[in-house]
Amino acid sequence: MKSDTAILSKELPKTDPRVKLIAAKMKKENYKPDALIEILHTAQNAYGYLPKEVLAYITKSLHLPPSRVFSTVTFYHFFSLKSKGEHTCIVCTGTACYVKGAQAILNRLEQKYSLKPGQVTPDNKLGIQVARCIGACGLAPAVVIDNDVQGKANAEEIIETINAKTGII
Amino acid sequence: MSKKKLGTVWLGGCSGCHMSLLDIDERILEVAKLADIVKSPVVDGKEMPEVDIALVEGAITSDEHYRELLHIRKQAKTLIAFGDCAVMTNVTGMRNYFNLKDVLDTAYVNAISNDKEGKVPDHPSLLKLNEKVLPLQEVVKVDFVIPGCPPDADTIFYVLFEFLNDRLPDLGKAKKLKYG
Amino acid sequence: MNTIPITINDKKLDVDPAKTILEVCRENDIEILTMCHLKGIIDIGACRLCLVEIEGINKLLSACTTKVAANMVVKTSTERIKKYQRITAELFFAERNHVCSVCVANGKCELQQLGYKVEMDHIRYPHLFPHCEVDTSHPWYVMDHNRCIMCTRCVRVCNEVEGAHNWDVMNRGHQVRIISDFNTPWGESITCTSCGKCLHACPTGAIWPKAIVQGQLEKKPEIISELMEKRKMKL
Amino acid sequence: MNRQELQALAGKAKGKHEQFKHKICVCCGASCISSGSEEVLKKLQEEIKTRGLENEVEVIPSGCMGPCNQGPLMKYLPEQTIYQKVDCNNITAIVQSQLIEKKPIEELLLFADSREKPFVNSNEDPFFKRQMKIALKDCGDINPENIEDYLAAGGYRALEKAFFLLSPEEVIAEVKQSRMRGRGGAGYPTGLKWETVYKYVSDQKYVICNGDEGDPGAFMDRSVLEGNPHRVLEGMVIAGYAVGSSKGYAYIRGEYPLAIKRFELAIKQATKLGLLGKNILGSNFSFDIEVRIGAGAFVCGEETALIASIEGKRGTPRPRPPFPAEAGLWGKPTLINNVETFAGIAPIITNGGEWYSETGTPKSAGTKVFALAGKIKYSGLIEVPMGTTLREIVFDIGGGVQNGGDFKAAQTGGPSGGCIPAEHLDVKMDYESLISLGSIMGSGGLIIMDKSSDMVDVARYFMEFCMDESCGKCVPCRVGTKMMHDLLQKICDNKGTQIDLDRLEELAVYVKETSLCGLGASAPNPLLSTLRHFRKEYENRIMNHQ
Repeated sequence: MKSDTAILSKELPKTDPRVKLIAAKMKKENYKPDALIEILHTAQNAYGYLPKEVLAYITKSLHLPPSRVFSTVTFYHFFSLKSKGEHTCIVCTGTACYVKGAQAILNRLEQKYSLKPGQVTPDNKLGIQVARCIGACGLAPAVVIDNDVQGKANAEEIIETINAKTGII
Repeated sequence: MSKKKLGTVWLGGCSGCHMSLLDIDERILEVAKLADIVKSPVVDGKEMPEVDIALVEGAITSDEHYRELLHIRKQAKTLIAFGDCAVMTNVTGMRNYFNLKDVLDTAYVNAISNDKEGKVPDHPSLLKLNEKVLPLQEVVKVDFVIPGCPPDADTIFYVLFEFLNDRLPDLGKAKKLKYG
Repeated sequence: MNTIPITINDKKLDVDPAKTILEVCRENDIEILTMCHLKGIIDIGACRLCLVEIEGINKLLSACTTKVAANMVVKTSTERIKKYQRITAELFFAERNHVCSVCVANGKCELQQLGYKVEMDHIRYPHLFPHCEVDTSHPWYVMDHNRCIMCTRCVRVCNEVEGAHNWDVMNRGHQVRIISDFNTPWGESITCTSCGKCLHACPTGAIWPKAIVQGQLEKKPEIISELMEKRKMKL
Repeated sequence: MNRQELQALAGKAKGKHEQFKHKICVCCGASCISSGSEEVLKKLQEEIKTRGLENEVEVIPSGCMGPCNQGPLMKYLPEQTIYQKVDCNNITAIVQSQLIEKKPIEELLLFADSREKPFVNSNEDPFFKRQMKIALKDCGDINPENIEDYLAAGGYRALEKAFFLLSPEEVIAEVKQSRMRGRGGAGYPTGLKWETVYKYVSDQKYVICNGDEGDPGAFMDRSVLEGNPHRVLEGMVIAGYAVGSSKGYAYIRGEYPLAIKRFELAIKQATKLGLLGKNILGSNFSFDIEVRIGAGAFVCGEETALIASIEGKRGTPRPRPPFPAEAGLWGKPTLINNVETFAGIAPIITNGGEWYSETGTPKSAGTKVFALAGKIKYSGLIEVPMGTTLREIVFDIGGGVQNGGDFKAAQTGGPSGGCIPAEHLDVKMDYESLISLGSIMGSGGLIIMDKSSDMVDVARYFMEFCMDESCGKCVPCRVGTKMMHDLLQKICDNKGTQIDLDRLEELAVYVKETSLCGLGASAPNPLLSTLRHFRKEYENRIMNHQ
C-alpha cells in the first residue's frame, strides 16, 4: 500500500499514440463497464504493463470506482502493474512440460540471470515469467521468448537465444 | 488412591497463566489433597521428575525450550498446553510475521539506545531463538489444551480437578472455552 | 400468502417460497452458523458455515443462497456438518493473525463466538502467519488486515448500502486483501464517505474506530439490517 | 445471402477444389508454426510456382493434423501421405519424388524414425487407424482462414437444415437423442441443458462458448478453434436458434492468440456472407457473436466465474442454484457449452442424433478428443470413440512410453482429475469408469508418466496450481488449498509425519465437500487419487523422517 494521490491526478498526454489507442477502444466499447477487461487488454498490449496513471484514466473514463478496477486488474494473471521487461522469457510449467523437465530449465535460467519468475533485470532488458500452460504440450518442454515458441527446449540453447536478443552475456 | 504428581512449566510466555493458576486461591488446598506439586516456577525443584500431569505454559521460541519440551514429554503421562501461547503461540508468535533477523535488529540495533554500537547479543550462555515460534503441538503430542490469555482460574481448577479424579474434562461442553 | 411445506431437522413447517433456507431457519429459531451473511445485503455463500444437507441432493448447499422448495427435507446439524464447521473455524483462525488477547474486539468478536460454538479448543493446522498491514491513515478508523477474515461484508455494505464502493478485494487465492481505491491508504480515499457502516458490518477486529480501548468496542451490525428494512418499506 | 445462394456458393467452392488433381496441406496449427511450418508453406508455394503446377496442385495452410511433436507436418491428398519434420531444404526433393515421380520418400514419412516401416497412407498408421474423427473432422484438411473451404466440405449445411427443416424443439430433440454430454468436464447431457434454457421465458437469452481451456496439458479446444473455427461458430448459431437466443459470446483464453485471430476472422467472414447477423439466410432469426478474451484465470472455466468475467468483473464463481440456464449472464437464461461440444453439433444435425449415439458406450455417446502428452512416444491430438481403453490409447495410438520406459500412470482431467495406475490400463475411457477410479474425464488432457515421476510431487504440483488459481472467495478453497499445499511440501521435503498425512486426508475430504465451486471441489482429486493408488510413496516419505 503506497500513497499515489499525485500520480492519480496526473493527466495523460493526449497525443501519446498509446493513449489514443485506449481512448479509441473505450469509445468503440461505448464506455460500457463490462468491457473493462477488453480495455485493459488494449492498455496492457500498448504499454506492456498497466501503469497506475493509465488505470486512473480508464477508471475516470468508465466512471467506475477505483477499487473495482484495481480488484479486476489484480485478479487476472495477464495484467501486470510492473514492466515485464523489454524481452520476456516465459517458461511453460504446464503438466506435460513439468513432467519433461521444465523446472530444471527454470532453475538454470534463474541461476544464470539471478532472476525469480516475475522479476526483471535491473536494466529492464529481460524478464522471466512462468505460464500455466501455453497449450504446446506436444512440444514439451516449451519456452516462449518474445512470442516465439521454442519447443523441446534445452536450457543452454534458450540461454543462447536470450543472450543474442538482449545482448546480455 | 495414591497421590498424583503435578508439574508446571514456564516456557515462552509471560507467566500470566501461572498467575491465573495462583488465582484458584484456597482451592489449591483441594488440589494439594490429590496431588503433590513437584516442579513449578513457584517451588524449588529444578529438573522435571516423572509426573502424572504437566501444565506447560508458553510457546517454543528457542532451542532450549525445544529440548525442555521433549524432556517434559518423556516425563509426563499427561501433557497439557496451558494458555493461548502454548496452544496457538498468541503474543509470543507475533514475531512470526517477520524475519528473526529483523526482529532482533529492531530490538538491539535500530532501537534508540545509549549503546552506540548496538549489536545483537551472542554470548554462548544465551539461548538461541528459533526462526519461528511454534505452539507445543507442532513439537510433541499434546494430550489436552486449555486456551485463554490467561485461562480463568475456574477453568484451570476445573481441568486439574477432573484430571486428578481420573476424568477427562471437556471445555466445550462445560462452556469454558475462551481465547484472549 | 402461498406457503409450501418443508421439513427442517424433522420439524414440519409451512413457509413462504420466496425465502431462503437461512431466513426460514432464523425465523423458526433453528440455529445456523454464519460469518459472511449480514441481513440486508446480498448473500454470497462464501464462508461455507451455513452448509446444510438436503435430501436428494448430493452436494451440501449454502442455506443463505438456496431458496426453499416444496417438500424439501433439510438437516442443519448432522455430525458431518458439525465437523466441517469446526474445520472452517480453524481455517479462519489459522489463515491470518488472530491474537485475541491484544485485539480490540476481544469479547465482542463474531469469530471468537464461532470458535466457542463449534467447541474449538485449539487449531489443528499450522498457522500461516502472513505479513499483514495495519492501515491507520484514516482520521477516525483503523483497518487491521491481521484480523480480516475476508467475509467481504464491508465491501458489500460500502457498495450496496452506502453506494461509495471504497472497498473491494485485490489479488486472489490466499493472497486476497481488502483494498481501498487503488490499494492506497484509506485516509486518502476519494470514494470513502467516512460513514462508518463497514465498521459495524465487520464481524471481527479488522475495522475499528480510533480512540477506543479494549473492551469498549461496540459493533452493531443490526443497524445495517434495520436500515435496509426501512428502505424496503419506503419502496 | 439466402438459402439458394448458400447452396450455389458451396457448389462453386467445391467445384473450385475439385479442379485440382492434388492437394498439399501444410499444418499451420500453433505447434507446427513454432516448428517453422510457415516458412515451409512459403517455400512449398514457391516450389509449386517454379514448376508451373499452380493449376494442378492446391497448397492449403491447414489446421492441426494430430501428431504435434513430429511437426512441421505436410500431407498429400488424395494419397493421405504425411511427411514429418519437413524443412525448407527437403521440400524440393519431396515434391519431385512424391508429386512427379509418384514415389514417396520413405525416410521422411511420418514416424519414419520410429516405425520399422512407415505407412504411405497415413490412415493405415495405428496412430490414425484407431481414431474416429467427428469433432476434428476436416481439421487438418481445410484452410481454417477460408470460409469457402468450410463450405466446400459441407459446412453450414447443418445450420441450413436446422433453420429450414427443423423447429427449435426438433433441433433439441436431435441433440437429446444423440446422448451427447458436455465435453467441458462435468459431462452434463447437452440436450437437457439446451431444453432447460429453451423453456425459460425471457426477452433475452445468451449462448456462451467456453474456450477458457485452462487445464495444464490440454490443447483440444485450441486445436479445434485454430483448425476449424467455422465448425464451432456453426454450432453456436444452431444453439442460438434452438434455445431462442440472439447473442453469443465466445470466451477464448488469452494464451491462444492464433485461435482468437482465426475465430474473429471466421465471425467476419460469416457475417459478410449473412451466416451471422440479422435475418440469417433470409430467415427471421438473427444472431451475433462477440469474442471475449480471457485474461489468465483458470477458475474462469467454471461457468458462473466465466459469466462474471464476461461482465467485466473478477472471475469469482457464485453458488448454484440458480443455474446459468435460469439466471446467467446479466441475470438472463444462458447456455454455456464447451468448444468441443459446439464442434460436435453440426454433424449431429446433419446425420441425426441416432447416428451419433451409435458410437461410444451406452452412457457416454460419441467420441472424445484427447490431448496426449507427457512421457509418450507419439504425443498429439487424437479423437477416439468413448469407451476406448486407456491401453489402446497409450500403446496402440501413442506407441507406448517414450524411450521404451515403463508406464506408471496416466493423469486425466488436469488439476481436477486424478492418476490412473498401470493396473487399470484396461479402463474404458468414459465418464463413469473414470469417476469410479477417482479421476474425471475433464476436458481431455491425458498426461502419461513413467517410472521417473514422483507421485507425491505430482500431487504437490497440482495442489500448487489450485492454490494459485483459487479465486479466494470461499474459505475451504482459499485456505484449504494453501494448507494442503504446505503439508504436501512438508512431506515432499521428507519432514512430514503420520499426523500430517491424517490432517491432509481430512482436509482433502473437507475441501471437496464444502467448496463453493468446481475448482475447490475437485482440487483435492489429484491428492486423493495418488493417495488411493500410490499410498506407499507417501508412506515412504514419512518413514524417512526421523
